This record gives sequence, C-alpha cells and structure tokens, in this order.
Amino acid sequence: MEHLANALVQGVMIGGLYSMFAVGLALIFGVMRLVNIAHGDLIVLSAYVALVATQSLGLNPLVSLVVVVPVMALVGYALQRGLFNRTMGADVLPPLLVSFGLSVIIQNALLMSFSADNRRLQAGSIEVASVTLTDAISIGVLPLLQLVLAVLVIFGLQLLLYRTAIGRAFRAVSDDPKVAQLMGLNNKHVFGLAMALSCMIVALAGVLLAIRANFDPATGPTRLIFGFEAVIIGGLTNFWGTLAGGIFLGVVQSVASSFDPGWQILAGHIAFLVVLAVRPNGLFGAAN
Amino acid sequence: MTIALSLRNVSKSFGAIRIADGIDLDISENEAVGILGPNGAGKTTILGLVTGTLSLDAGAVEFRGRDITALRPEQRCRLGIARAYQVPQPFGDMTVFENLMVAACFGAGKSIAESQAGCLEILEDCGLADLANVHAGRLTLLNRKRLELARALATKPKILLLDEIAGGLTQHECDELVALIRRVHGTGVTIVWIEHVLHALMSVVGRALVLYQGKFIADGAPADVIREPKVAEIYMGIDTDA
Amino acid sequence: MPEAQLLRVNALKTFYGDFQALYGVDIEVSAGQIVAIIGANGAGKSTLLNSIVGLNPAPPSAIRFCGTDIGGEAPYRIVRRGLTIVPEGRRLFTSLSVEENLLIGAEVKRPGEWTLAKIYQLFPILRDFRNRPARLLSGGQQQMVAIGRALMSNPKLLLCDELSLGLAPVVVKEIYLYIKRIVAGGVSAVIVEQDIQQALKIADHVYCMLEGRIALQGPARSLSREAIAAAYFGV
Amino acid sequence: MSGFHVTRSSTLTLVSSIGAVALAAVLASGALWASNDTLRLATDVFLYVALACLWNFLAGYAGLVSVGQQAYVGLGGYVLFALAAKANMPVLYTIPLLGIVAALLSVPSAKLLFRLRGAYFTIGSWVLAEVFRLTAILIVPLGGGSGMSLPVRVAQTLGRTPHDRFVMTYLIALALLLAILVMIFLVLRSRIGLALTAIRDNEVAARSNGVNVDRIKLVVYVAAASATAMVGGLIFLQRLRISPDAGFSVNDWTALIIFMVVIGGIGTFEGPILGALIYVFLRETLATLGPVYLIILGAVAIAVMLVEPRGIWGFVRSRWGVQLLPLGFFVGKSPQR
Repeated sequence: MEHLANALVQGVMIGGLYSMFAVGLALIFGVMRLVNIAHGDLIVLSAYVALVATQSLGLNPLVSLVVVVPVMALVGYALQRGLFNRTMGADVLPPLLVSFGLSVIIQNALLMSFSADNRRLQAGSIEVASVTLTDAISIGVLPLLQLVLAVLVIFGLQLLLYRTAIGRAFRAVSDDPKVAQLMGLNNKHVFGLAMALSCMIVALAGVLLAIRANFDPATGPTRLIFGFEAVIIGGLTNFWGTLAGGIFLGVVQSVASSFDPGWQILAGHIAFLVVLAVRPNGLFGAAN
Repeated sequence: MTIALSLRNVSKSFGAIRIADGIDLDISENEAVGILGPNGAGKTTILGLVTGTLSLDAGAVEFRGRDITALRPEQRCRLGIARAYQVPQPFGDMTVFENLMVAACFGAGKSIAESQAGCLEILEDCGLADLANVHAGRLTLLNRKRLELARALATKPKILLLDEIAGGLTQHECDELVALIRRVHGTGVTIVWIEHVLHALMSVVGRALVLYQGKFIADGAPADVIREPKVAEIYMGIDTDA
Repeated sequence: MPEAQLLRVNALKTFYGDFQALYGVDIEVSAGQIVAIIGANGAGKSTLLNSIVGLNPAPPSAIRFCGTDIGGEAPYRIVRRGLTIVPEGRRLFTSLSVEENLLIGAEVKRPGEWTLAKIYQLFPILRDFRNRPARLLSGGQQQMVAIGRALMSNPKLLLCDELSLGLAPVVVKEIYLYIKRIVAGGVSAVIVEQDIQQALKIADHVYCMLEGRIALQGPARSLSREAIAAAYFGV
Repeated sequence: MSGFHVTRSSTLTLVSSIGAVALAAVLASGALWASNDTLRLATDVFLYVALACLWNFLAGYAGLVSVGQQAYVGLGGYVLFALAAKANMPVLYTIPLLGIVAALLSVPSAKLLFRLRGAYFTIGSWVLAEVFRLTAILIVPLGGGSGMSLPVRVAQTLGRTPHDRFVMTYLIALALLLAILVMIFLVLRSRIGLALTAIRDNEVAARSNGVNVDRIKLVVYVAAASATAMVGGLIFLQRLRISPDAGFSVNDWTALIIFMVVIGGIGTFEGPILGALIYVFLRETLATLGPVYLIILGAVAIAVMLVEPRGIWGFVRSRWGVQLLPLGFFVGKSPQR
C-alpha cells in the first residue's frame, strides 16, 4: 500500500514536469492554432544549451537558466518570424510539415555536435536532497521544485493572459486574427512573442528534465508526446486543466512502472487512448 | 397537402443575437416560398439549420414527416435537401463538370457512369456547358453563382434552398434564371428562396415570409406581405416615404 | 478643392486569384466629410474597404492617405497612420470583455483625445458593462463597442462597413446620430451602406458601386432617386 | 439530346499509359538480366516509391497527415516474421495476410484517431505507432527489445541461391508496387477520388453535397495501412532481421518518406514517385554523409514548403498543364450538331 502511495506521490511530481511540456504546446496552439512537432526537440535543445553553459561558464544548471531562457526565447522568436509565420494559413499541412522537418534537423544537428551519448546535468547536492514523509515515501527536493515551478508557471501564464496588454493581444489574435491586425496589432510580432514565451517555458522544462534524467538527441519526440497527451487529457480548456492532465499522466506512468518498469510509458499511452475513446473532450474538459 | 419541411419551435442565437426564437413553420410539398428580411436578420442561418451545417439550440427540424434534427449535412443532402450558398462554395481545383459530378455521385447517390449525362444536361440548362472544363476557381462571380445552383440541382433535390442567387444579374440573365427555377419547380421540387431582388422572387414564389428579430412577422401571398406597413418599415428602407 | 484631401483612391483594381473584383475605382475623401458608398450585394463595396485597409494587395500609388502612398502596406501600419475600420458584422473579440476590446484599439498608441473615459462618456451604457464578455451585449451595444474600439486608435478617418446590419431601425438611427457627433468632433468617415435612405441622409458625398465600378457619384443632395436606382440595379 | 459528351483520356494520357505498361514490362524483365546489386537497389526503390505513394494517398489526397505510418511498416515486418518463422507458413502466403491483419487493426485505430482533428491527428498517429513499438518490446517470443532474425530455412524457401532470393523479392516488390499504384489510380478515378478532391477543396461544401467525409477518410486510411503493412513485410523479408527500433522507426519509414513526397509534389500522383527516385539517387551519390544527409533533406523539404508547396511535380503540372494520367473528365462538343 505504501509502495503504491509512493508511486502516486512520485507521479504527481513528474506530472508537474509533463504539464510544463504541455503548456508551451497549448499556448501556441491557443494563440495561433499551430502545433509544433519540434516542441520536444526544442526541450532537448535547451538541455544542450544548458550543458554548454554549465561546461563553458562553470555555472550550476539551475543558475544557467539565466542564459538558457533568454537564448531559447530568441530562438523561438526567430523561428516564428523566419519560418512558421510564412506557413500560417487555412491549410494545416505546411506548418505541420515544416515543424516536422525542423524536428528532424534539430535531432540530427545535435547528433552531429554532441554524438548519441547519454548526457546529464550535474546540479550538485540538490539532486539527492529529499524530505522523508514515511519510511517508504520520501519526496526529492528537485521533483518538488519542479512541481512548484510548474504551478508557478501556470499561475504566471494565467496572470499574463488576463492581466497584461500582451496577454490581451494574444487572446485578441486568437479570437480573430484578421480583425486584430485591422485594430493595429502586428500579428506576426504577436505570434513571435507567443513562440518566444513558449520556448522560455520549454527552456525551464528542458533544464529541469536534464538534471533529473539522462538525455540524448533522440529523446525529443517522447517529450512532445507526453506534453501532447497531457494537453488532450486536460481538455484544451485552460492551463489548470493541462496541469491536471500532466499529473494524471505522471501518476499513471509512475504507478504502472512500480509494477513493471517496462510498462511505464506504454501505460501512459494506453491511458491516453482510453481517455480519447471514453471522453474525447478530455478528463477535465467541458462536457460540451 | 403533405408537408415537405417543418420547423418545430426552433431557436438559435449567436451570443446576444437571436436568429430564431421559437419558430414554427410548415412548408408543403411542391410549394415555392420566399424568405425576406433585413440584412443580418438570420435568413441564411435558417437555411443552415435546415441543411444541418448549423446546430439548433432548441426545437426540431422535420423533413417529409421524419425528424432530421440529429442528421449530419451529408445525410440530409442524400434525403433530398439541396442548398445553393449565398457566397458560392465551389470546389476550386475541380472543373465545373467535376463539381457537378460530386453532387450527382454523392448527393443523388449514383455511379460515375450514371451521373454523366444528367450533369451535362444540367450544365446546359444553367448556361454553363461551354465552361464545363474550366476550373471552378477561375469562374467569375456570376458563373460561380450559376454553378452553385447547378450543383444543387445535380443532387436531385426534393427541396431546393436558394440564397441570394439573383443579385448582380442583368435583366435578361435574371429572366433566364427565373425561367429555370420555374421549370425546376414544375418538376415537383419544393423551393425556398431568400432573395433581395424582389421582382425575380415574386415571379416564382406563391408565399412570402418575413424574418425579423427571430420571428416570422409576416406570412402570406407575396403581394400582400410587402404591402404590410410593418414590413415596409423595416425592410423597404428606400420606399418608406414614397 | 479648398478642403484638405484626406484619402484618394486612384484607379484601384483588385483581384482574388483570377477573379477581378474591382475595375479601376476612384474615390476622394476630404477632411471633415462623410462619404457614403452604396451598392447591391457583391458590387465590390467591402472589397474596396478591404483594399484601403491593407487586406488586399494594391500598388502603392493606388491609395493615398494624408499625402503618403499607402497601397499594399500591412494593415497594422495603416492603422498607425490614422485610418481605422469598423468591420462588417462588428467582429468583436468574443473572449475579451468590453473594456478589453476597447483597449485593443489603443494598441497603436496614437496620441489624441479618444480615451476610455471619453468613449464611456459617448456611450455611457458601455461603462456599466465594461467587464462583461462582449458577446453577451445586444447588437446595438456591440456596434457601440466596435465603434469605440476603432476610435481608441484616434483615427483621422473612420471606415464603417454596414453599420445597420442586423439592427432594429431605432437602433440604426441612434448609431448614426453617434457617427454624426463623432464627425463633428473632427474625425472624417466613409460609410458603406445597403440602406440607401440612411446613407443619403447622413452623407455629404455619395458613390454608388455596380459590378466593381463606380456607377454614379455626386453630392448627396444632387442625386435623384431614379438615378440612384438605375446605378444600383444597373438597368 | 445533349450536344456534349464526356471523355476521360487524351492523347497524352494514352501515350503515358502505354509508356507505363511498357516500363512495367521492362522492369519485370530485369529479373532475367540484372545483377544482384542492381536487383537489391531496384527492390529498395520499389518499396520506397510504394511507401511514398501510400503516404501521399493518405496525406496529400485525404488530408490525413500521419507521422505514424511506421506502425504499419513494423507491424507488417513482425507479422511476417511471426507467421513465417513461428507458424511455418510459406512466405508468399503471408503477404496478403499482412494486409488483412493491418486492415483489421486499422479500423479501431482510425475510430480513435479520427476524434483528433488536423494537427492533433498527426501527433495522435505518432502515439499509436509508439504503442505498437512498445508492445513489440514486450513480446518475448519475437525477441523483445532486441528483435529477431528470419531463420535461414525460411529465407531459403524463396530460392536456394542468394540470386534466386533477390530475383524473387524483386518480383514480389514490383508486383506489390504495381498493385498499389493501380489501386491508388483506380480509387482516384472512382467516386472516392472525386470526393477526396472535393473534400480537399472545401469540406463544408463536400458535406452539403452528400459526401460522407469520415467514411471516405476511413476507407483511405484502412487501404493505406493495409498496403503499408505488406510493403513493411517485404522490407524486412529483404533485411532478414527486425527489431522494435528498426521496425517502428519514425525517421526511416515516415520522415524520409514525407521528405520524398514533399519534394516530389504532395497531392499529385506522379510527385511521390519522382521524390523517391530523387531520394535514392542522392543516397547513392552522397551515401557517406551520415546525419548531415537528413539535415539537408529536411532543409530542402522545408524550403519546398515555403517556396513552392506543391513540390516539383506540382510546379511542372501547373506551369505546363501536364496531366499524364486519365484521372479527370473532359467535356467536348459532339461533332453531329
């Protein structure tokens, strides 16, 4: 029983990370109906940027966020203005294929620069620090930090969307991009900012992931899929739903893994397909 | 007389705008009905509710006594409900002839071989035969409207819903259109026609309805309906002081 | 002409793919004027407006605003120059509140007298509903928001596309009273209307479009009903 | 009577049809004269062309942009190995069975995936492929995570010498490719083909004209899955070895294929064939480049999407109005009037 409870707690923690993968995806879909297949590869790319920053500047990975987050924001803005904006239109095919091509390019560029070896960021003592709750359940400080950061990110995003001018612009462009530009908004710039913001969250998620688990150039697609599953399970309504979706996915994986590690990821996928079959609008989405 | 189409207590709004507010309406088999009303009154929306491209907030739609409220647009089309859109919706990368073939094969449920002759005939009727091989995306607005009508006819409809198809036509073209619609009506097809070009409408329909703020505020012989003061006030803007 | 010329559309042709919608349209608007553009469905009125605001491609010299060629510029740049539209069907941002809709209009940060306070002074009802989602307002109130949203950019010229669409006659009358008041305050306006009577009542100058061309134009008072009917229906 | 008549072919389509038949005959005769290396390369080409045409059928015609077709490639490979090595079924008989198994599995898959629209369908298809891959890892009798080889005795049923085996695989691959091309051609020429173009042009209008969009898409999805599995079976029959990572590789069976189709011309019949040929030509000339190779292909595909989304053949077709296959309708004036 305790063993199960521990799996549950760990699942909730990892779910925080998944929801961070997911909100970046949900944000750009919400603002510009773009699904970025390279999302997972951007997460891995940020991990490598952090790797370079820690090695060359001797920074602690958590401190390296000061570099990684702005770098990824620039990457995001540049990708949107240089690439995705040129494919936006009624047809979903061009942006999909372009982001898919980008995904393959990032993976192989990382493969060439860093080889296929497993990497990990060394964050020092925080990695092993933990809080013991009972004999069987202890919560790592790092996973806890992830969950807290995820909640903070989502809280911040909600504030940004509903309390700031840029958030208002995001929502206006999402409602009616044609009229938004007639009211003086530069949609391309707004889209660029949305992608930059998405990539900032990606950077945070990527660094946290890289401290916690091994990564290599090919791990991106799986992160994309986890994020996507969290979005769909969460129900596409708001970011809190996405957080719930991420936690649901984390718990399912963690509990399955406690029985047989081979089933961890498969169980998550199956849970997603079951949700799709039973409640296509998501577990936490509106019933309509 | 049997009823072709019924709306039963139909309601529909977009936000604060009420398009239909508990509408009841019966249209008989082989009737020809015109729908009038100011811009934005929701006439086009009513057609969308009948063809199933829009969903009702409340109420039911019946076709020949059968409740079709839950049916999808393609199912309603195959039952015999065809619509010519106000803003033409051609298949732009297909030729005019192929546009009709889609309607004949799927709307009327025929094979490719069975469809061809009928489609040619409709093209000639609608004055499009010489444009049969032209890609629909290259047609002028006028010809797109003709195609819209031709394609609706190719589904072999029992009821034909027309939305502003006479606008922009010259007098001669308008007369041809009226003659065509009368011919179609003559073969037993029920007609529901939204039109601002009144003289065209009046020469076809035997009954006119005026939609205003979610209700039909007038229903009767066209000549009587347009003389009603209420209708003149809200609809005939230019003629109120005449 | 003694008055300052604000907008000049010069031999504008517009195409949608292979389909030509405008065949060389000329229009002039002077400061302080209300110009009406009338015509049947499909005559090209909305196409003309969309070309002016930058939604359709146009050669630079085809549209001149305040002495600068602006044809083909991005819409948001044109707004910054002081040319705004109240779009057909209002097109409010449905998930934004009334006040947020108005604030979007102020994104371009053009200096001028129109502020939230002044909009609420003009349309007091909007102040009461400021935090409501815009989609829950009545048609007339939504039209006020749409006009207010456009005014928030402090335009020199306001384009109004089918203001009367879907509104009760009483409401239409009220909306046009507001337009008169706004123009009296120093903003010029181009109104596109199907309601001819309404257009004639308010406009200084009228253009009538037919099949992508200007079929008739002149000072509103000088045009006879017969001439308009002929130009309108092309008979 | 009507003064018009309908034809579906022109001189050009007649010539190209005869040319296609002649080309097929020449290719078939290759079994008699080609060397082992040529046969192997040609078999590769056939299988790539087949995958490209099938993906294009799905994405370019039915708008179902799947990045999960590797699910069916791997499925085909695994089922073939299971039937031939474990159940001792003659290899030739297994191939149609692969199609049937994949078709049966693809129906419930489609029912699930079709709940996701547009881009979400795309990622959903990837999840499904991952489910297939992770499931394969769990199946111990088929080698689990490390995969399995096809026993020599099974391979030898195709022919005693390596040359005989190459000839056999070559002929099966060619036959399968021709069958797939004919299938796609006939579907495009049928009512379904009309519906597919209509849906692509204007889905709302297609529905309003009686087209059951979901059913048409289901038919295409199932047909593509079934044929892809047969191609997958042949791919691994040629390789004699399969593993979950090789069988369900998104790079090998979907990314490369998508790049071929995009470069050649998505939504055209000829484009994927052209794209696959260009790919194999580049691979043979630039083989040593490694990952750079995928980067270049990806970049070219992106450039094509940005500059000319219709690809090389789409450009040729719109520029010169070439239509090699009798897919359209032509209405002519009858002479007697």
